[in-house]
Amino acid sequence: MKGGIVALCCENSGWKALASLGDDPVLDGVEAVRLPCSGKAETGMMLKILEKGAAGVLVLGCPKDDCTFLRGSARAQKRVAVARAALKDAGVGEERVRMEFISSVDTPRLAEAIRAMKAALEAHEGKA
Amino acid sequence: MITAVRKPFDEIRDLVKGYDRLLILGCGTCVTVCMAGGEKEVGILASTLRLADQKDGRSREITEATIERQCDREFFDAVKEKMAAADAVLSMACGVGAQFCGEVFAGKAVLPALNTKFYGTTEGPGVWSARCSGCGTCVIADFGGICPVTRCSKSLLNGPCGGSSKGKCEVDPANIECGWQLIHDRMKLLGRLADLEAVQPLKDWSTGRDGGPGRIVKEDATL
Amino acid sequence: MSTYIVVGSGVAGCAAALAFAKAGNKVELLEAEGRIGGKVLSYCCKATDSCSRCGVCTAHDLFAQILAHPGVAIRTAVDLRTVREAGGRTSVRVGASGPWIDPKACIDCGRCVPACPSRAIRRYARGGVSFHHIEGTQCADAPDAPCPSCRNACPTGAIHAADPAGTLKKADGVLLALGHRPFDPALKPRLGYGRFPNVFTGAEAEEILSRRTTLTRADAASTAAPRSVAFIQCVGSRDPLLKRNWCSAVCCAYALRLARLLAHRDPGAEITVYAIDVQDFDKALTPLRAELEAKGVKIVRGVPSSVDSAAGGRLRLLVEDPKSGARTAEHDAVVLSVGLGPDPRARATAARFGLDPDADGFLPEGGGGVRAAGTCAAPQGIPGSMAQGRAAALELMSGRAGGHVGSRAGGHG
Amino acid sequence: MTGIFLCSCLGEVCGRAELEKAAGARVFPGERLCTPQGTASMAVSIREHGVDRALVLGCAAAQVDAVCASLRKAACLGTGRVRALRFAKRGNAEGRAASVRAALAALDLVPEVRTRKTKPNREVLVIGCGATGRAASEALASLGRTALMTEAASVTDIRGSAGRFTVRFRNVGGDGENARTFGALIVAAGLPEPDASRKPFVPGRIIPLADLSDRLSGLSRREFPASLAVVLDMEIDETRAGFEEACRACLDAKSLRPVETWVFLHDARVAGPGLEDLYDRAREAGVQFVKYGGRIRLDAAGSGVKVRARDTVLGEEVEISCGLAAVSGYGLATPADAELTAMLGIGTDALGRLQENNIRLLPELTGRAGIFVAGACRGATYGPDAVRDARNAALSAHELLSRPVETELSHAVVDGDKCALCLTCVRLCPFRAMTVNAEKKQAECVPESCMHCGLCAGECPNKAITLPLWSDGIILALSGAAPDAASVAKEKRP
Repeated sequence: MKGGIVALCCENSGWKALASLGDDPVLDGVEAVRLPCSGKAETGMMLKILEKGAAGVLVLGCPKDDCTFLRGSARAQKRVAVARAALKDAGVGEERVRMEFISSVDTPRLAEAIRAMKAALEAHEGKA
Repeated sequence: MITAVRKPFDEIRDLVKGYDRLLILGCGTCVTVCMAGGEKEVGILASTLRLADQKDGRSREITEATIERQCDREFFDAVKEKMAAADAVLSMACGVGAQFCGEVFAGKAVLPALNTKFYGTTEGPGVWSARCSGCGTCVIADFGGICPVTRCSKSLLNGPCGGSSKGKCEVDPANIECGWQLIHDRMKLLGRLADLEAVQPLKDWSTGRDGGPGRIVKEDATL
Repeated sequence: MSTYIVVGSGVAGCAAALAFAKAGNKVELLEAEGRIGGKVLSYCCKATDSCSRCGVCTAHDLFAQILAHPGVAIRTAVDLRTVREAGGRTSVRVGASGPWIDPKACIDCGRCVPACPSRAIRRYARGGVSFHHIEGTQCADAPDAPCPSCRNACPTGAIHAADPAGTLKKADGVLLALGHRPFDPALKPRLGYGRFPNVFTGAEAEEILSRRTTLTRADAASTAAPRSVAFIQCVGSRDPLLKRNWCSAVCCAYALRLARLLAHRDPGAEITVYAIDVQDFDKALTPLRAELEAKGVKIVRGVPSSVDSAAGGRLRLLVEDPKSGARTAEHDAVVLSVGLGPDPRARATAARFGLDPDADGFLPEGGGGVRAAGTCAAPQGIPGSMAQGRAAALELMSGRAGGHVGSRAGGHG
Repeated sequence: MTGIFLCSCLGEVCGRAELEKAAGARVFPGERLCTPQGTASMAVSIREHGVDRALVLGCAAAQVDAVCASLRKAACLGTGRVRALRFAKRGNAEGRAASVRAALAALDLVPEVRTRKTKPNREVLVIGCGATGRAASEALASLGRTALMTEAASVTDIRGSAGRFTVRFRNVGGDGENARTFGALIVAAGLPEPDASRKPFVPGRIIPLADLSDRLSGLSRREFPASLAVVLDMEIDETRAGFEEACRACLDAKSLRPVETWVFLHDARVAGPGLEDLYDRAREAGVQFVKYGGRIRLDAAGSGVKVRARDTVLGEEVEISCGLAAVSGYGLATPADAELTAMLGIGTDALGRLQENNIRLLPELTGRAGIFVAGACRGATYGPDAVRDARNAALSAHELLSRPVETELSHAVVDGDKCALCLTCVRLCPFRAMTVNAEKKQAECVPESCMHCGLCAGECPNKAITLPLWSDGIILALSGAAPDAASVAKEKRP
């Protein structure tokens, strides 16, 4: 997988779940960026990160009704949808941006989500 | 405000096919409010184009800028150098701004990125709907403050067409309220239902678009 | 500035300790086990894309606040030597039943793990909380043969030796948050727990799903998720015969939330909840039940009386159907939603503080300088226990100082 | 000047000279930097060398957040002025150097952040004079805090933020208004009574459950109904409160007169101390419980009331007729009153009651600091839960007001030139922190209400809003997307 995955993590959920993964090999090639809330992740930011050569952007937000800022992850979901539509338009494949709702204590599902994204990116790269 | 929506990406990509140095110019007023052409949308369109170029192996320089308004000459000064450096400008302003940009920079290829829609209002976050068609002779006073020309799909002035059901217009029952239902309810509310009996005279459409492109001169304001 | 003792570091105890500390008081948090946090550390997150409000993540945030707050001192592996009450103040001699690690001083560097000869040191890291703790049963340290290897390896002196004699602690108020003991389904052998590997208790299901994403035992042949799962409610609850005639309140909560999670993860799965009465454990119970119905989770009235083996390693449940008499249903896995009950050790500890349990064995909320909160006082969920812990802390702080604690405690908060 | 603190247990990150060259920073090697002694030694170096930005490089186990927090306090550096990076044993020098460069670029953009302390108003307003409101006032008094109780109807306007709310009331006489300021608000406004004249009620025949006991005690022997039906779970799932009320009402009725009684419900809600015993006592006294599924049909035909429903235990349709029927009002009446909700500016849950059903708010918090809710108005109708809510709300109000309200001035900043006043941020902010500054004709953030979540900055169509500690430049730098610090540092500092 050319370039790494940039994980835009809400500091209340994704960031803590990532921290508890410690140096699990699933985190190889994953660059974590800490945000106050997934609602701070903007569509333009996601596309710019991809432009700079990242293979994928994984936005990690709190599950609905678990968000410290009440609507953050719901906004992030909409912005990821716009980013995916833009990638589809550009013919670059929408799986390069993905949104996952992972709470701070759901370590196994985070590992599974990262594995799923890496597999999707490799599959896409095989095709492209 | 003037509302607009972005053109489909494939259409935009074809428009800018031949140009190697492209400036995407946003407008900070109406189209920002209706989320079509502000700095955020400029960033998204620019990144999408660059990603598409990367995929096609096409080298192209795409710069971004957003000015206050594209319908006033002086605001373009802020982007003079970027304009000069670009082969073409993809204007994310409404139709007014896109055309005026072409006038201010005569000889520069200016391409529209948006489809301008209507004079509208924000019904709620993310939802805009038309209120006026600029016919040049406002008649809403006779209809309780609701414009039949705009709100009725067939612009009927003397009563409904009868095709509405449950207050929705037959043209698009899901989204369009029947203009005349609105007028009826409002007039009833105002206790002026009887006034609708009056026959509306033939409308002089020449005051609007049908009278040719509009022009206003306010003598005291000319320098 | 008063001093409070909190016995038990589960969610109720920690919520009370934080409330005391935030009001400017000093808190001694005493935990009998080797690690703080209680049973919540083994519960899983039951969110799909939307949270089911179980409270496991907010519990971890609470533990993180406790670990960071200077006003709270924590002692684990605590053995209460003596308890005396005199003139409104309680003095407790606090011993340590074995070597213990202070989670506040532990910097999670892990040097003690290889140093321990009997591999007794574990690490817990989840939800923004991470610390090491000693597994008492595994540790080879003995009064006559002390083993200092982990203490010598620790760079920050976070590991303390066993302390049979104990040190004296005085407090203006005591909060007992002694927790509960889940019902042991061995007392209802016809439900097949222990006989069949694919019969889980609710607590086991939570523990498994907090480590893996599928409900399978660690040593199971295949890690594929069971296609058909049954939840049996009221196991050890509302059971006059076993003198457990109370509703444990949490089993409907975790069973329906786990059912929703399993149905979301495997839309093809057939999930059935056999219940008597679904309890109101969530503000949005009606939309939650509608969502379960939409996801194909069936809630069947009536609890199976027995679980036996069926072909292909599946399980056959005997269900009383009012119309046709008994009928059977087959599933790949069964979760026994065991309820909560009083912990006998808690009853002994409470007696030393002068609190006598009620007929069912739960502790009264108490009065004067000793209060009880959490699942030792009544069966309840995580948010409820936290709220009761804070409310009990308020009672102790206000009751103790006759109402003017507000200005004093707030003076230099 | 930026200081890079290299922990000894990390060994070689990448060439020390290479680090210093990369960012014009000074490298300070140190021993076990994640321990209190390590933090103290870093603080000393920071003071001695006038370091204003610190980057700590530690091993994978280092508690990144704790180290940053303690170093910030020890060396009194501003928020965001300390960053820490953890390096796993694996990982190549080139990757680590890139991460160090990214972190330094981000550090370079962090502005000076001041904090503002305001003395909070010490009085608390309790809206609602029911049992929950009284419990909250008593709890506040026991904490030595004065509380004013008022009815929701008399409140006309609420403005301000935590520590300083200005509330306007209708004068008692009804003419004119008066205003007072409070430090915190506890809302215990309960749920409105159902309208006994509208469906499904028929005056005298089908009445609200709450009126049942009074109505029965007022009847003579002749007027007393021979049979009585109580209906729960009609619109939404009942709570323990409704179940307890139904059982007690039937037992009371049987104590007055021999009367046949039914309770129609979806489930027996017994998850509370003593409720199982109450359920047993009711059944022993002869109350018949029918656990129905789906819709229930009541019609006041002739002199009696006909009740039809499907019994899920027997699996068949059941129809009875009784002299009097009582339906629980829970879920029938419109929930929290919209006007009060709008004034408070807080969210409601899926069933329209105060407080969004978000686990981080339970039990007494709302989206807005300084505004708490308790009891039935948020859906907690069961007595013991409501009292517990009240005590939690009182304690939270006390915690808020017992020390100065400290506001970190790293709130969202609106660039007036770019703001088109499209009001997106004002509508979106869950904490009502974004307002319109009429003089400056732009949106503006109220520092005390801002929770630094960045939703507004993420949504602004003209990117006019920046969160100083999380600007685009900092995020791009942290995501390794910015080639070098120089190009990013050029960005306009707010």
